Amino acid sequence: MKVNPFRLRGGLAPLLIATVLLALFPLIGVPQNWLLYLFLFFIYLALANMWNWLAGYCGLISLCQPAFIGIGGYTLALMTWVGLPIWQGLIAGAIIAALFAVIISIPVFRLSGIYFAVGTLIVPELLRLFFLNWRPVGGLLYGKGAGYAVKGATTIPATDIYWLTLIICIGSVLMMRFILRSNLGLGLAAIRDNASSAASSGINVFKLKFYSFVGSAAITGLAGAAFYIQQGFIEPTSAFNVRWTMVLMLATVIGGVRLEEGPAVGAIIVVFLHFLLARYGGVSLLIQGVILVFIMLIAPQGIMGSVRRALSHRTPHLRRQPARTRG
Amino acid sequence: MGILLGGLYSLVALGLSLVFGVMKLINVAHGDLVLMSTYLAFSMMTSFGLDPILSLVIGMPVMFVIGFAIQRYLLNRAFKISMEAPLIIAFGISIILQNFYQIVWTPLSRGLTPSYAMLSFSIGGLNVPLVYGLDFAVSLIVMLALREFMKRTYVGQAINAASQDRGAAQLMGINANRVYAFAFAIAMVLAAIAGVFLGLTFPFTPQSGVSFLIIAFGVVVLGGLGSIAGTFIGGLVMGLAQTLGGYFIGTGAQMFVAYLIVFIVLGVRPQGIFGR
Amino acid sequence: METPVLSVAGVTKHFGGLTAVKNFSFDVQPGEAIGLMGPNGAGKTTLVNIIYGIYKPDSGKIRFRGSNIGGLSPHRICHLGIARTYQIPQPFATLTALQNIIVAAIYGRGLSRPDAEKTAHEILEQLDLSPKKNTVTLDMDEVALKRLELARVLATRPSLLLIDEVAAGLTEEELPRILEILRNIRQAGVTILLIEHVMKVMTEAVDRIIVMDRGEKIAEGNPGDVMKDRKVIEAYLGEPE
Amino acid sequence: MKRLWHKVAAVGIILVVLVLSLAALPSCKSGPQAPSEIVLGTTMGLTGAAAGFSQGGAFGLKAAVEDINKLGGVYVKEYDKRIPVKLVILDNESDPAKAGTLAEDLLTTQKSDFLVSPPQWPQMIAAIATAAERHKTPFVGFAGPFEPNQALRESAGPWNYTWESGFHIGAPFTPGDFRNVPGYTMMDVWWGFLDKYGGQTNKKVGAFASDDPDGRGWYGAFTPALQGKGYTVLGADKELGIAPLDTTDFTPMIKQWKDNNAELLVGNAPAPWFGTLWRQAQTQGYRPKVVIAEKAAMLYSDVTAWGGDLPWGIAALVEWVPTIKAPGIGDTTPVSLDERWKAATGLPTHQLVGSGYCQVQIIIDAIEKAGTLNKDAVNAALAQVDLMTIRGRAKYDQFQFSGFPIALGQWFKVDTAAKWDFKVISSSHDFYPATAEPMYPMPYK
Repeated sequence: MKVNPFRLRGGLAPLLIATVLLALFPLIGVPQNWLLYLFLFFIYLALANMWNWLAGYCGLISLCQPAFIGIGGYTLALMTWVGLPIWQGLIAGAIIAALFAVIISIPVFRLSGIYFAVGTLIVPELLRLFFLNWRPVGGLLYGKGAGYAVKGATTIPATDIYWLTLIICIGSVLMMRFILRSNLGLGLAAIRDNASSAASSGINVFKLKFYSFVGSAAITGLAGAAFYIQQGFIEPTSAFNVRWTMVLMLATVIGGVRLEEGPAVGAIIVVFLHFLLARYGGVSLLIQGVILVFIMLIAPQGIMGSVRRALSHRTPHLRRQPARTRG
Repeated sequence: MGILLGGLYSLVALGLSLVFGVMKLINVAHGDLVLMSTYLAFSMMTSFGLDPILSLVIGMPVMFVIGFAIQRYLLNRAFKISMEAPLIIAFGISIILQNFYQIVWTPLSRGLTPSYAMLSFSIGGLNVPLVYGLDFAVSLIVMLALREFMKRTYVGQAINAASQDRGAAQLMGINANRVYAFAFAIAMVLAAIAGVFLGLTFPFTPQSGVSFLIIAFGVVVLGGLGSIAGTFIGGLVMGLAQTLGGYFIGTGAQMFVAYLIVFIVLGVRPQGIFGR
Repeated sequence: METPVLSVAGVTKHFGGLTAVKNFSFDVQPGEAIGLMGPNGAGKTTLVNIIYGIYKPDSGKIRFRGSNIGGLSPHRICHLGIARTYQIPQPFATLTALQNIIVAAIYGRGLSRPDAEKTAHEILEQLDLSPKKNTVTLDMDEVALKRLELARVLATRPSLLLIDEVAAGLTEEELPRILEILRNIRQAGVTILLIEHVMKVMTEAVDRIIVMDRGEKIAEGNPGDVMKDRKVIEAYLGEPE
Repeated sequence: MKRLWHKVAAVGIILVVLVLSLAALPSCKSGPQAPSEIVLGTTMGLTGAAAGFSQGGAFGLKAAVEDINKLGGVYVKEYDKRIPVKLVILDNESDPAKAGTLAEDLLTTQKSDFLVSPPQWPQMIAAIATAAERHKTPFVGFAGPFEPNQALRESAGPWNYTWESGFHIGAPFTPGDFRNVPGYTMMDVWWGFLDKYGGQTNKKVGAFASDDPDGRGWYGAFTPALQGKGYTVLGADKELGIAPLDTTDFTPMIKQWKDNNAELLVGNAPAPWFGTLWRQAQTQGYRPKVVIAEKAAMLYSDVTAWGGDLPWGIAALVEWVPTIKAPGIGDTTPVSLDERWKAATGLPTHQLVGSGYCQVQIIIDAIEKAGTLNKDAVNAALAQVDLMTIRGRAKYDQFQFSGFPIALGQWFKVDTAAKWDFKVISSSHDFYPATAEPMYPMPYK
């Protein structure tokens, strides 16, 4: 039930309507703060979708997503420093993040299951330390721990950033839809359910996971770069920070891991907490932590998982998780 | 110097390694739990003037109970849900603890500073801080004690059996859930010791848990997951890499060199240098 | 003489101090059906796992149609035309029966989605699983899962099929049907290596039986002769362990 | 059919939650733009690593807003009435990645008329400045040292709406500026001390800095200046002494300083960073005669956290002390402001209270000068500000930067419960009198 690739064969219409509506928001005088919330929602949703792809559908608990975000952001910032336009920086961010994923896949794909998680956790830290010691352009006052400004970021209107992130976000949603309904999705579902059986059915387990890892890295890098256009400034410690992982996990787990609509619901709640809790400094992250633990224990399938269960008459397979096999 | 510091690192990593070995859980809250002991010692030092090392008499049992409770009431339930649930819950605990420390002890940087924390002795012209020596000695003692414990006591053997194969252990009549809880509690006692000596060696803030965790990860990956001797040697390699990196490339590159080694080892020998 | 479909030559595998398979050799000719039997723990499943690339043999060679397949990964072996079933069915638990087979048809045989769906329906029909095609496999019973296992591997269109127990747990009435299915598979030109405990299936479905005990081959021949072999009887009755 | 129903339900729920969550945020109480209040917005790390730093600045901002509201608010000519001020502070948890979106939130949801900021990290200033520029809203912030912030402004700019204040590390002011006298650059303040005692040392310097904009700005400006004055900075070409923020082991650099007998130890780094360094230096037996630890030794809560006698004799810039002779809003004086801080928190003087307070004084002055709440008019008026604040005279130069007066202080051991007191030991300003004789050499037990 979790992945049922033949489900929802049509149903593009609601998504299309929502997209058009969202795209029109800046033009019809929606309050500016809506655009801000939606901007963050788009970024988080794109990031969470990509994590859901790996953790939910491939069984790869990747803790190195901040690495791709940071690389996307840094590529963008450095491209503006050598005088290239922002859109090129965005694309380069995605490409370099994907290339980096290819490189690190050599060691991390030798690890499986929980070892994979350990291996990937070290990657952002390694990059953080690298960027703390690296100054490719600029003088003494730039680079390394001082970070880089995204040149020209202040001249880009908020509405342009909004549309950009909308495109990235919808792109990630469509991508997930496409993947889940394609042979790739079917293959991933098979691997997730039973890796050895999948291999003996002719599935190249490594190849499918590898494609997913690299693809997810590219979109994550793109979303990261887009985030830093709005931010205007990047430095290593916040770019390669475990807080990003927290956001992705929270969004995916609250909404429902392994569910297509899960990250969307989760991302709404995370954005809501982000702004609401800023007024209650000190307890904000505490509350997020409690929510995470609580949801995981009470409703491990997340909000949408529970909703689906309530709607579905065919409950048994929703309650029972399949036994996961070690890849 | 690096070797002495490495002793401390392996002490921090030991609890993580034990938990991993027994229940195949990466306890991402480990660093924050270590920090709990540091803050307990800090409070006892500032409120009652109790020496940090002596405060372990209280700290160790407290941490034992906390560890038992976390395993019993949170993680045990999580293990039944799915593979990733315990990981995510540990992540949540980590966030909760960090912010809890911040509220209780404020975000300022603190240090455990009894008079001996400033002393040093010299070996061959090198001034070695006394606490570095203590770190190493204590980690060696703890390591040996843990080994004996695992070999000689019933609980130790049960933990060992459960870590080899849960199914087999259950056939032998071992209640795995209980064993898990004990293992976690013992890991927390190790964390308690590590926390106090970390506090004596470095200053700490509510966020320090994350860096402790990452160091511990590096050590565990280097030494091989779940092996006591491996953890010890992994710690030494880590400490040495850090110090040598510092001397040859510059202070900024210290940890980078250490993690790069971790990552390379991971790529070449995923089971760690000394793993099976 | 034709090149054997499968040729196992001097394969040995140790696990720690234990020798699971010891200097084991046999050939399987095209179109043949061979039975592999032996008491529990004799090393039958290990041998299948070695053939299928899950374990690497310590020594010895495995050839498929004359070329060495030792060290290939399972999906490559599948693409060469060897399929296997598991003793305990290993379906894709969250997918439906139909999807289980489609996966194998797409990835194992390289079919397009519509062709795969068509093939899947045919195979389900063939194995009497059509009524359950939209059931999620997590909700299926053991007997149906056994058949689904067979259905899935057939979707990869193997030329050699390794079957690890298909009849266990079936009632007396259900046996003839499974024998018929096996016969149909053979008639389609598939070579079969069958591991089985149910004697009726062994004697009726295979041409030749190889008996294995503690990693070694102790007898080989046609079903009737092997059953009378003294060593075989001893292996089964002599030491219950 | 049931599946389609699932889909519809799922999309429906997403949309409903989306709309509800947007509606629930307090933004939507948007009414007519009656200037019933002037909203000043800021985001800072009230929790997390920057919290100790922000605490004082936030108090200063709040105190100034209380003071102006006690007078009925800011007089705005356009409406011919006093309009009260509301201060909104959003906590970014010391996470620069959060600062950007929260700064946007200040302008969109909170409807801030103007942005302010107490002293905080350059990354946070950059985040607020970026939002200010996008929304063409004046931003009055305390940036700390001029050089790294100017570098940031040059690369990230244009920041036409950002007005920063602080002090210069070494860069000269423009000719004719009233600040072209002693007591306005960090170097100058240091020379006042070093010229007196430096000659008694071997002039060998161990220089340290954290690897962040502040630290790099300092290192880049100071090491050449020190060398120009005949000092030897050990390993300056190899950037010896610069280390990342989370460094735990400083022994390589300490060993070099000790082996080469550097009698002066000077630098710029956050408190925990320097606390670790200094503690390791003590266990290594490195005992320089002069220690100046900029930024690290600024706050009482920071230096006490080092423990032991470690703060004793360490010198740093005086940003603000209650002994300064300068005006607050209404009848507030530096001393009364300091008393309020002590009463509210139970802590000794926090130097950044004044730096926070003066930001509100500046924006009020600009609003009154402009006579309107129009953002561009106020932005133009900011260029005209020339005001005596509680932190000294505020006047922006062509870089939109206002350098404030500074002096040098040192940590003294005292018999009060607080144990440590920061006293002014060297000053060129008559309104900033020295209150103690310098300790030289460094006292050690």
